[in-house]
Amino acid sequence: MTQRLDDTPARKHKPLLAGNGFGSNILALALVTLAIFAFLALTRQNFATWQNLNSILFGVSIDFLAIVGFTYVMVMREIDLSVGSVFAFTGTLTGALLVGGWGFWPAAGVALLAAAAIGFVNGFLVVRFNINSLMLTIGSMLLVRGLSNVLANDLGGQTYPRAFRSLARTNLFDIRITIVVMIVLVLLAWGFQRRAALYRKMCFIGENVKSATVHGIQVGTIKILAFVASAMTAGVAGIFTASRITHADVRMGLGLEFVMVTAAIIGGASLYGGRGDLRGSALGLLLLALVLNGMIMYDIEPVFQQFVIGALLIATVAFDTVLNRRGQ
Amino acid sequence: MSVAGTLPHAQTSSVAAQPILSLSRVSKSYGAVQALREVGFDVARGEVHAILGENGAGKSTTLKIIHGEIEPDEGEIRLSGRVTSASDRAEGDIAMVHQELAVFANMSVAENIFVGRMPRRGGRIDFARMHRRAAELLELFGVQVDTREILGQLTPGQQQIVEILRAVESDASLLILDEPTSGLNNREAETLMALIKRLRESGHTILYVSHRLPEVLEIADDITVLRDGQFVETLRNEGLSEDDLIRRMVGRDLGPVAVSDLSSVAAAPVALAVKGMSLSGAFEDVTIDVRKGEIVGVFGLEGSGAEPFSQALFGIVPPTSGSLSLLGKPVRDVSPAGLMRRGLGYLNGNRKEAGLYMDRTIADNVSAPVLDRFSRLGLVDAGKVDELARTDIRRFAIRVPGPEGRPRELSGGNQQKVAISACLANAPEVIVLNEPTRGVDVGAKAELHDVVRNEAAAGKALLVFSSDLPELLRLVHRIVVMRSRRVAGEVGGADMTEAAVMALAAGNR
Amino acid sequence: MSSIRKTSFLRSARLEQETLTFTVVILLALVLTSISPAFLDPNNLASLQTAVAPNLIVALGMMTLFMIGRFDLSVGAVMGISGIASAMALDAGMPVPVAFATGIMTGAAIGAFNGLLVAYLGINHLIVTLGVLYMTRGVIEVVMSGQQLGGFTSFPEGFSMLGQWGFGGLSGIFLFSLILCIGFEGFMRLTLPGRKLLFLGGNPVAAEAMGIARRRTEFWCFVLSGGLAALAGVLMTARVGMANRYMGDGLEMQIFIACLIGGGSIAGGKGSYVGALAGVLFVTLLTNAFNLLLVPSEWQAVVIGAVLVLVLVADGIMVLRKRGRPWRNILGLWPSRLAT
Amino acid sequence: QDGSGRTYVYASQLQGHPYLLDSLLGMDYAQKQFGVTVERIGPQGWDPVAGAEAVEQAIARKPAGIITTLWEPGAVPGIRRAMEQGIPVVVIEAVTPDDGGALTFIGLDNYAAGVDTAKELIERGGKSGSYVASGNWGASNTDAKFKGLTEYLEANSDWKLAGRIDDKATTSTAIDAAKTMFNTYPDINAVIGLDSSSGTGICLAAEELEKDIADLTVIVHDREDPVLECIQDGVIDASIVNKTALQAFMAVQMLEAYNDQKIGLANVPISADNKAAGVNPFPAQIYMGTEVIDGDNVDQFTRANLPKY
Ligand SMILES: Nc1ncnc2c1ncn2[C@@H]1O[C@H](COP(=O)(O)OP(=O)(O)OP(=O)(O)O)[C@@H](O)[C@H]1O
Ligand SMILES: Nc1ncnc2c1ncn2[C@@H]1O[C@H](COP(=O)(O)OP(=O)(O)OP(=O)(O)O)[C@@H](O)[C@H]1O
Ligand SMILES: [Mg+2]
Ligand SMILES: [Mg+2]
Repeated sequence: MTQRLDDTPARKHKPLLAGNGFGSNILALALVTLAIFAFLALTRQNFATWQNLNSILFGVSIDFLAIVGFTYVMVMREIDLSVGSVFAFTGTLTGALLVGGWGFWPAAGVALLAAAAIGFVNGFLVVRFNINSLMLTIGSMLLVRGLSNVLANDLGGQTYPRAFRSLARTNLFDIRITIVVMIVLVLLAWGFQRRAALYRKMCFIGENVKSATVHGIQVGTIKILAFVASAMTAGVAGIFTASRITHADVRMGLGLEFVMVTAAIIGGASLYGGRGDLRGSALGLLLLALVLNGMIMYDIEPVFQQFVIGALLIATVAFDTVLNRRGQ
Repeated sequence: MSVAGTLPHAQTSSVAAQPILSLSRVSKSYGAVQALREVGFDVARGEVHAILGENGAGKSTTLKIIHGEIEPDEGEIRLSGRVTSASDRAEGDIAMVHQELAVFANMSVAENIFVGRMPRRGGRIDFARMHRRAAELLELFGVQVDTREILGQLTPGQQQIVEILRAVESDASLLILDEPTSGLNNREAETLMALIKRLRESGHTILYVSHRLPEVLEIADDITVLRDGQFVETLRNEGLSEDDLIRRMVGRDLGPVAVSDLSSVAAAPVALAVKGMSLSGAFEDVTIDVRKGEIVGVFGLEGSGAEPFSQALFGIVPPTSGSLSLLGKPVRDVSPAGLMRRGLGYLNGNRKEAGLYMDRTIADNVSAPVLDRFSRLGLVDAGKVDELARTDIRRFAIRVPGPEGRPRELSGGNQQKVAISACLANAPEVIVLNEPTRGVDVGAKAELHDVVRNEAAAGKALLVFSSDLPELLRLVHRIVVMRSRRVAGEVGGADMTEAAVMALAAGNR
Repeated sequence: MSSIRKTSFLRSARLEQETLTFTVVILLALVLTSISPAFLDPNNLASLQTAVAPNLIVALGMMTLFMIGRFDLSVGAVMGISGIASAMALDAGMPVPVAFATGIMTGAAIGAFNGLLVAYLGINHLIVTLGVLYMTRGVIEVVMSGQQLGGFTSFPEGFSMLGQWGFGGLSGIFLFSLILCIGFEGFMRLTLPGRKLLFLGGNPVAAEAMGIARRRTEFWCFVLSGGLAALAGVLMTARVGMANRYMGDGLEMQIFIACLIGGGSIAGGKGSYVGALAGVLFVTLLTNAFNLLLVPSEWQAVVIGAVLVLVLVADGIMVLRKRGRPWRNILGLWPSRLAT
Repeated sequence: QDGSGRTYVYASQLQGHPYLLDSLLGMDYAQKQFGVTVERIGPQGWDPVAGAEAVEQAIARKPAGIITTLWEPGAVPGIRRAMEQGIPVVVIEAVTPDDGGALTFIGLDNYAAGVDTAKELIERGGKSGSYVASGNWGASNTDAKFKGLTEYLEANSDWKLAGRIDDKATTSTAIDAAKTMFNTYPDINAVIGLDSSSGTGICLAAEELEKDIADLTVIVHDREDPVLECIQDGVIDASIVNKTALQAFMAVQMLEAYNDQKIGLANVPISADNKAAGVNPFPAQIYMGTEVIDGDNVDQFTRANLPKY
């Protein structure tokens, strides 16, 4: 027996991108995305231009910022539906403070602290009173959206200072900084999900929170941190978006939470926890962006977009569920 | 109690002589484990028939087969002489109370008793009648609760009674009770005895499983003994003693086996000191010391507070008052993480509920508690994890292809071994074990016992919570017995007998 | 027998939170009556009725799903498309009853699709109903993109009456929705199939063991939810006299919140139809208060959100207490610290 | 300031929408001029149900008149009810085919606005070329403007529609859509923005792409602050705007004229007794027509330079 044990390979048939059973296998998703990319590239001569790809990536990179924390909240079998509102609130607050004559860093700092506070309250209430996070964050979603509208109203359509706009347009090695950040974060996530003890703990919590507890994993702390992270990353994205749209828009971030869920799920996260992969979420966002871009390139009736996204979502999950019965 | 006649009457058949139930050469195996091997015995109509056996002997399996929940691999089961299929029996005139609670905490007591069979008038439920009937049934046990109360509000014991009443109300002529008294306090247990007797009088047949030998001797007409999944014999309950039964159940005489005598540990320093610990509503003023190298058992029937105490001890629900010190140092932060850092190890009683990640590899499972120790700068050293998994698989002889195996694919016993490996991964100095061999077959059980003894020999302090009294008697130096939320007393050395412990646990029988 | 502690009706009927919400609703009503003369004005009351009616009808379906531990995010979209479907049927010259049935069928069919995927394929209900929400909205846009502003208009008198009848100060659809609500409450409390919903939500495994058909029940609950949303959609179309793409826009969240405030829980095994009524009334009255007192409406979301959070926290604490958690363990600053 | 002191209610959704800010400005001006009060109730954002409730509950306040909007028909029963009870209702900005019997509609003829857009395009961009239209497709005003635009261009020019993009009336969406548009149709000659967010989207998209679209003819609608800035920067050639402030002002003015016996709009001798004859003394529609904002006059339109009341 000992004999047999020692010559069993350390890890049998590990899927290429799967990491070590943590994260999730994004190979399939990567291939699908690649296929769509190839299809558009071959059929539309204006698609594979540096300009267009750059635009797509830039759009994705900002939403990506918001999905970072969100994904890891999902890994722990929780969900944060308040991201869209926090996104809008943080951005609008920053803008309002700037209009009020603040400097950028103080303004952004205060706004991000506010976001962190919201995240903390979400996490704390979920952990302490074990409230279902889906229900709770619907409440905070509403509450924060209200606050953000109050701000937007005060501003009444004023534009933010011109200096602020340059933020979103900042370049690093003549690429938009958010794109650079996204690439860096994806690489970090790769390592994080392969090696980090923290990520494994998150997966264990998502898989079976009681086991995690008896194994001495600090469930409460980690969950709260994740909610704070979720709010703050949404906040950062919100600040960039505010700098992009240059004035208070009441529709900012509306329905973002569901785009996030869709992307994260397509990216391999599960509402049943224990899975979730930032690389996958990024691919999920990219996939959605490619589809929309393609529909414009093909001049498809704009109103079809929603339908396609919905079908995509159900198809993905149905596929996943039927393949490896992760249902009830 | 003035309830004569409130009990349903089973239609007594013409051929009273013919056994109502007879099993012949019934076998059942779960993958590796032979749960039952060619078991056969008869159950006479209108009698109370007890089935005895150690944990894992195959009692529940037998009952589930009779109830028609699981198909036997071989053998035939006759009801009143007629050969039946599992589905026949499932449909048929048999009611069963399972070992594990299956209740609806969100519904009223009465509704829990009647579930699918609520009395109806026209389309609507006849609540008046339902509650009246439910009240009568509760009265049998003198359970002082309103039938309209939400079940979740009742004590586990009361909930168990409700489940028993569900079976009684179904008015089946064959009634199967699998360890119904495990959750009951003394008075309730006695009432159940009385009820069973009346059911027998009213022509019902009862199949009865319990680990409480006195009550078996009290009510059983016949007693069938199983051992390691095999039929030993069926005895007529006349002039039998508990020892007769135990000898047949265990197949060998039990002394405190292979236990190093107390004197060796008497001198050793106290590793775990619990003083006056209480959790309001769960247990009060518990004081226990465990010395290095000592194995202390904690025994208590359901509702005795033993289980909440073990959880509070590990901070799963932190205690409200009292003091706790590990290895001589007082501990203030009673949280699982905090206690583990100070060298406490904890095995949960129900591995499926907490202790395993069914879909993660063995390596992940055993490394979960020690991730921090295995990482530098927050990055896990995969090599160490793999190494740990391989050594554990060897050390505990876990039947599994390799570190990549997953608990879901393992047998219960091997799952249990994985859970224990995880518990010991952190090399704790003080170890709290809950039901260390639950649902484990005899072979694996012995292996696990050796593991425990070795830990003790290595100078660790162990506190073992188990509902399996024979196991405790074999395994530990002394037993602290809990009753009605308090420490009822302690037995050790020579006078550590099943009877003595039961006397404390169940209150003078 | 010695005396048994009676269980309060509210507890045994599990109406604690419902009562609380109703009390708040009544207080709110009293306050408004006393400080705003306009509150009791027939027009205001009429407005309240027509505001409550459709939401209540949809909430009945949502609450049914809550009871078995599910929910349906597609109700708003279903409401919209069903109204359009019946309008198109009328447009095609079909008689009113046929048009009416067409609308209901459309909704029920979408509900059946949800049910199929959730109950029989075991796909998570959030995903399914969210996806169906997107898809249905998409279909609506496609269907309507050809249409004039306001979509289909000028319906036969018979159809418009469906939504506009009433007598005295009472709106017909409001009365109808109330009767429906009471009917459902009776069904849930008095009949075996009704109770089975709560057994199922409370302990699915045990319920299945007791021979309650989980999948079938789930399926039909989704059909019901779709059908009721459709009913609300058709009635509203009849009332407004136009079918347009915006009907039911974002309704799902309002209903969801109303049901939570009214004592429902997505965990299942809990909730009641009078609770749905209480929740809908609360949200409607709150909107009304903002209009009557000229409070800037951007604060409305803040208030509703805060109320929802409070309700959830209170419920969470109650549950922990019932599990016998001591107070200091629930609210203490350092729950895991031993007091020395 | 010695006005009637009558109270009117502006009950509508989208109370917070920047596009309607000068509507509110016009109302403030009217309040001052006529010494009346205009109360505002209704939801901040897009919420048809709450909008409808606002109208119905406005009636309960027994105002001298109600001003509302009809982007969608939700409020129609409310309007009908108000008129039945003798509360005059004026619809501004947008109206549905069935207006519930409101006295009049004061606002923009979206079709005509589309035609004006086409004329502007031809005047500034010549008679031929290819263009892309951005809008909130599915929304009535976008659709009507688009109809006017295309039909006029069909009849009077060789402009070809290259494609359409959807900005969902959300700025960030508008930017991304416009960027895709620039990338998809690199060699178009003109861009038309029909929704109030389109202009911002198009202009900022160009900025983000660092694409010089000075040689492109960019005609947009409405006057969000960013749009005006972009006109100042010369990125956007012109914006076609509705006289939003005027429509709001006139709504109040008409209601005053109707209520005030000294002005007596109610009794203009159309018939012996308009009420008895069931004559509506108001004109059926009052169209604002459009104004063109371009580099020459943009400064007169910036919010900073507008008066406050
Ligand atoms: N579902 C199962 N899967 C695999 N093995 C099982 C299963 N149920 C029982 N076994 C095994 O069959 C054997 C008999 O189990 P059974 O539950 O009948 O014992 P028991 O006599 O009821 O024990 P206890 O006194 O603890 O209830 C045990 O070895 C157990 O591990
Ligand atoms: N779900 C499964 N998938 C694959 N193999 C399984 C599965 N369940 C059990 N097995 C195999 O069947 C064998 C018996 O497992 P089972 O759990 O039925 O026995 P058991 O009675 O629980 O064992 P034990 O007595 O150790 O508790 C195991 O060794 C395992 O390899
Ligand atoms: Mg058993
Ligand atoms: Mg087993």
